[in-house]
Amino acid sequence: GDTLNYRLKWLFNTSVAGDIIADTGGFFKKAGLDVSVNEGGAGKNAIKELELGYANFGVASADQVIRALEKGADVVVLAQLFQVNPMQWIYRSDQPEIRELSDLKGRHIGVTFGGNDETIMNTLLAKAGFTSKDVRISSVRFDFTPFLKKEVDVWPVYRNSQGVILEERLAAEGEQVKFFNPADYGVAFVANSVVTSGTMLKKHPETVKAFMTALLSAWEFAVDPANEPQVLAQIKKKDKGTKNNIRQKQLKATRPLIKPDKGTKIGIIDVGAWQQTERIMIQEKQIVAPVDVTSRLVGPKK
Amino acid sequence: MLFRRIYQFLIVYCLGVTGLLAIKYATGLSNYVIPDLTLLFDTARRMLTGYFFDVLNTLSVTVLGQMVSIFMAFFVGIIGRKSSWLGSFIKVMAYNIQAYPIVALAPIIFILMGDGFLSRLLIASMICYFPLLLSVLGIMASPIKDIEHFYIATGRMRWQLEVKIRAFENLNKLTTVIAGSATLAMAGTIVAEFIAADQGVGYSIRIALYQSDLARILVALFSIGIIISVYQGILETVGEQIKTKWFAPKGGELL
Amino acid sequence: MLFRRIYQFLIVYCLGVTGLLAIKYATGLSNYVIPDLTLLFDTARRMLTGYFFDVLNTLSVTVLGQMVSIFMAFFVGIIGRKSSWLGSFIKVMAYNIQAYPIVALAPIIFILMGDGFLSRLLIASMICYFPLLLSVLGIMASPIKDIEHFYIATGRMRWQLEVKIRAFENLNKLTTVIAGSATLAMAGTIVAEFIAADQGVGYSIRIALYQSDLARILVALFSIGIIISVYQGILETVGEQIKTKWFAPKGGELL
Amino acid sequence: MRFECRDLTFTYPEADNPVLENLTFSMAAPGFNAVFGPSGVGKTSFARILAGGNSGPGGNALIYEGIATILYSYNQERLPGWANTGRHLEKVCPQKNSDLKKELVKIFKVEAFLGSRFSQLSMGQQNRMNLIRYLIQDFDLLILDESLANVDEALRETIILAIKEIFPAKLFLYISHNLMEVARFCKDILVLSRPGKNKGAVVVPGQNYETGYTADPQAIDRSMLEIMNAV
Amino acid sequence: MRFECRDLTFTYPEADNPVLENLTFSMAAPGFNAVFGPSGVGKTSFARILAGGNSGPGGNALIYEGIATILYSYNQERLPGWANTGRHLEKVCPQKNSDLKKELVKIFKVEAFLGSRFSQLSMGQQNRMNLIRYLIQDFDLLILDESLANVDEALRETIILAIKEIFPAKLFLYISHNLMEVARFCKDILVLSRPGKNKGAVVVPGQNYETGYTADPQAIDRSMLEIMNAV
Ligand SMILES: Nc1ncnc2c1ncn2[C@@H]1O[C@H](COP(=O)(O)OP(=O)(O)OP(=O)(O)O)[C@@H](O)[C@H]1O
Ligand SMILES: Nc1ncnc2c1ncn2[C@@H]1O[C@H](COP(=O)(O)OP(=O)(O)OP(=O)(O)O)[C@@H](O)[C@H]1O
Ligand SMILES: Cc1ncc(C[n+]2csc(CCO)c2C)c(N)n1
Ligand SMILES: [Mg+2]
Ligand SMILES: [Mg+2]
Repeated sequence: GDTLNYRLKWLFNTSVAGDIIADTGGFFKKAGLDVSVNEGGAGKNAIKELELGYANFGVASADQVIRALEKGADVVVLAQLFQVNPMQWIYRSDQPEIRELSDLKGRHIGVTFGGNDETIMNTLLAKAGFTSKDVRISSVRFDFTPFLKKEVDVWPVYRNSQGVILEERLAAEGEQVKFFNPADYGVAFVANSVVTSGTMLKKHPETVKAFMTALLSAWEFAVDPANEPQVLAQIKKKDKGTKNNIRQKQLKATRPLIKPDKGTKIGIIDVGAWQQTERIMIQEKQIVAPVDVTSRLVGPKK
Repeated sequence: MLFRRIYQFLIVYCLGVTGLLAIKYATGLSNYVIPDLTLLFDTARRMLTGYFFDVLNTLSVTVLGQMVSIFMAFFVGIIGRKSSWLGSFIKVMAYNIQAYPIVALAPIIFILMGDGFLSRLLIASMICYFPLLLSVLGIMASPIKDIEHFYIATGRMRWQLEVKIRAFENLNKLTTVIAGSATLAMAGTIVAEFIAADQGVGYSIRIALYQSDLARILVALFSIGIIISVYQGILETVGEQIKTKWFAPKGGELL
Repeated sequence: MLFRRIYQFLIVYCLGVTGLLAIKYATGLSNYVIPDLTLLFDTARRMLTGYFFDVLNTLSVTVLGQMVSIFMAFFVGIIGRKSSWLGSFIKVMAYNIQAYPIVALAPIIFILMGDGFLSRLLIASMICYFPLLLSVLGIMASPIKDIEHFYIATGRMRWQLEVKIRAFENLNKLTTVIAGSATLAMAGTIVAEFIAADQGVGYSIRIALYQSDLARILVALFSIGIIISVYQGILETVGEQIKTKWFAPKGGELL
Repeated sequence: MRFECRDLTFTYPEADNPVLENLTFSMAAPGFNAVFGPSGVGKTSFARILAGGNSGPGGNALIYEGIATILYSYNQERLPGWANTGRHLEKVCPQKNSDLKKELVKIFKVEAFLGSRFSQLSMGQQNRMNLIRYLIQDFDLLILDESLANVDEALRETIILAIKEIFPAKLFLYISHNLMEVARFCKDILVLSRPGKNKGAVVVPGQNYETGYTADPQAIDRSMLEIMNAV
Repeated sequence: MRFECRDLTFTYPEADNPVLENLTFSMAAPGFNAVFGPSGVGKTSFARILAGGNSGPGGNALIYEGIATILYSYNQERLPGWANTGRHLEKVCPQKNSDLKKELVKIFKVEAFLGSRFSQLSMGQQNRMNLIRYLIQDFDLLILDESLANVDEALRETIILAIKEIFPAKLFLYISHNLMEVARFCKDILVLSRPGKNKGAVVVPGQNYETGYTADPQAIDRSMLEIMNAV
């Protein structure tokens, strides 16, 4: 039949291991599906592509989904890939450790203005009762030179991709790092999820089901430590630039984000976290009115 | 002139928005992909003033960046006009640096200069200077024999004079390019802000893009368009005055 | 000519790298901020071949994009050369579209047109055409009375002839600008790839940039520089031949 | 066919004084007539105002009777450089005038460099090539503003006589600094003198010699004297 | 002071035949000499080769004795447009020649338009303005390639006589199509005729009249005849 387009949120790298395996490992093919798995990136937006018909499935972060719903987009959430948001902050070990939110006081923190890390950090600061005078916030871009040059102390990263790269790169110069995870302080802002359009779900429920089954079993395969050599070999084909040892460590860091413990079913939707995410976005004035995101969560829920 | 520029811009802008709306309603897209007029006006009401000042902020860098560009273009153009080894070397250097997309050079610039005002200025100038350079090179490399002969023959030719003669004879072309380069400097500044700074309209666009908010981008483009039209209109008026007053051209040509 | 371009590029490149290394050792920056030579060579060994083919991929779009740009620039330049309302309108349109930084327009383009070859080509052309346009406009708007008078007086003047006369009299300037615009088209293509495509060296740079891997960026810049030098050397050689053969210029001037 | 000028005044935008002031005269056409006067008196200005017709700066001060098409040629014109001069000549030659073109090419002695680009010609060659392309057009009045200034005298005489012979029904206004030539070959000579001198414009008859003429030195001298007195 | 030319041959790169072939003559300097010949014979080419000196295309075929500085002026030169002609004249006038400049400005009748831009001048005015700036330079040989072609005859005579009077120690090469003028005012006239005719170059003596001369019509006629025979 027709090729199904699956638009990822980010570039091919280890943090999309399951998506790569679903394709190259033949999971889609076995399910009788012809799927083209397409790389994402800063200029890509899966939800818009769903509407324009360029994509049938996609990966989007929760804040994207909520924003799209506010503007009337017809999007539904099929699965929540990350149980733990990989959006964390890195800092050098020679700096005072951040044990509680009050330890953020006086730090020079990077945030991507307009990005979800801004929303998350603002929530954390509000929780700690800080005003903008208590910390120094700097605008962050895609490259982490200011962190490397020690101009900014606490830097936002995706724990399992840039987090690993930075950790390695600093280790090569004899520096150790720590990570600051918002989830440890009660902020569970949902990250990447698999989405499709409501129309797709209504018109082709079988296809959607087959797709999700194949995709999630590919993810199961990808995060199973027993399959590590095979999985790494598949990723390498798509992500040539990264060194082998980095890729291995990235995979290791990805597993607990996708499958925090043995019992967790991959893709399970954490409704409470979604509700919190919507609340946070209202509080932070990212949206004006509630969008009732729970009604759009159609996949298996916790 | 100025007035004409502005309403012509409004026509262009309205054409663009109408085109987008046509696509929206023809294919039934939601406000998330293409905003409707209500959303657009609402966004404009909320953001326009802010964006307006952002553009003015950008414009301040633009004006300086354009001056730096003009200076650099003339500098390189004048040195590079000769077909000597040095001339050709300077040209290769200027061309090569240009061939590197600024997005690739930006990290190096940030490493060297931080991400403050200077980086913005440098990137804006680098984007703007090259097109100027091409024109200046073309003009500076074409001798005007019937004027230059006397000065060469009597040993009076200096590079300043040569440059002056060729610039003057091509004043029309130069003013066209310089006035036109205003938009290049503006675009350059916005690109710089987009990749680096935390001020200016380029930065605002970056945020809007992060959130895939087309309405805000359209409002930002509107403020950019209005202000660039005014700026360019002023430049052109000044250019005309310089041409007619200062250089007192062939007034009242009968042919 | 070609050979000279290449070794001049090598000098420029080495100067750049030496400068970076000087800063590295002067301020004691670690390898992760500025790579040392070992890391640079190691990266080159791993990536150079791949980047080389990426640049060739980019070049294929560049060449096409340049042609489209030249066509667009002449099209708009010829229509916009008149100071009539339409001419001025077309000019405002061309200028305004230019003033919008492509980084702001690109996402709209990529969303509406998909992320294939066409988007890349369109963006590359949009970046490259404007500087060309400025030159073409300047040239096309300057009458050459001593040649044009006869054709106007005898009612023979057509726009094609007018364009031909002005282009021919400014052949030097035009070839300079067209050859120079090669690097603009290249930069434009890379920016397009950087923003959204999934092929070409711009895409590779984006990946390197997301990992702040300066060594890879430097290697990519090296491949870009070599190939653009060759491409431009070829363009210039062809340009020279066109000028000397086809147009049989004022051979053997005594003054 | 007649040409008249009534109270023509013209001042350049930035000038203090008019170049032409209350210029009034009339001239019968056809014929090979001249405009004569010292350097800077306003011959070129006058000629270009004429060429502008009633819609130009001359406006209603110019009265043309039976003169519809006016062409103005001058000695600094150039032909485009992309083809040789022969090709350009062909291109601008109306079908019906191709024999005329051939004839003129011979008389003007330009055959040898039809294959050259315009920029490769000597000044006199450029003058001739330019004039030929005007002569093969349709016109009622052709102004030659020093159009032959850089051609040698012998050839200039040949050319003038040929023009008079071939185009007996057309009006020419020949601008030249060669007094003798003007006195010999022109019919009516409009002599301009500086405004302010308030002499106005005088039309002096020339000897109007045709091919095969026998020169009458005294008559020529008389004409020359009359012209010089009018300046 | 002497000037000689031995076997000068020159062919334009793309041409089939040489413009100058085995040109051999010598000329005593100083004096107001001329180069004469029909249009296209090679006067301009010859003049420009001379101006190139021994390092130009003429090379060793040119022998200059006591002639160090050669200037070449022609009638299509322009002055830059950013200042009025008076300012330009001042700018290029060596300190010591400022009186000379004033004198020439008067004789050339250019006072009235020192305040105008070059492009606003009539052709003859442009010719004069251009020539003045050459005359106030230091030179041994000045070539005037139709430099006065667009000036009226009366003024041209005044100018030539003044030049002869003011610069008795310099060599001039005057190129003009006015046979009478050349015969009257020039000392030695190099007459060029087409190569191939194999006549070579002939130097004919002219009447070399000075200020206050009384014309001898028969002598002039004789010179003119001699020149025409040499062509
Ligand atoms: N564009 C202009 N602006 C102002 N004055 C001008 C302009 N063009 C010409 N003049 C002046 O008008 C006068 C007449 O000029 P014009 O060219 O008509 O003279 P002319 O009779 O053709 O002289 P010539 O024989 O030297 O060519 C001159 O004094 C000249 O300086
Ligand atoms: N650049 C050139 N290339 C080829 N041939 C040329 C070039 N310049 C001049 N010629 C030819 O050389 C010959 C002599 O030209 P030149 O200009 O020296 O003549 P001239 O004696 O000055 O004539 P005129 O009196 O018409 O100015 C002409 O036949 C001309 O066509
Ligand atoms: C898995 C994953 N890795 C990287 C990015 C890219 N990214 C988006 S924002 C940002 C900087 C911190 O906000 C970075 C690097 C992503 N989107 N998803
Ligand atoms: Mg005149
Ligand atoms: Mg000549």
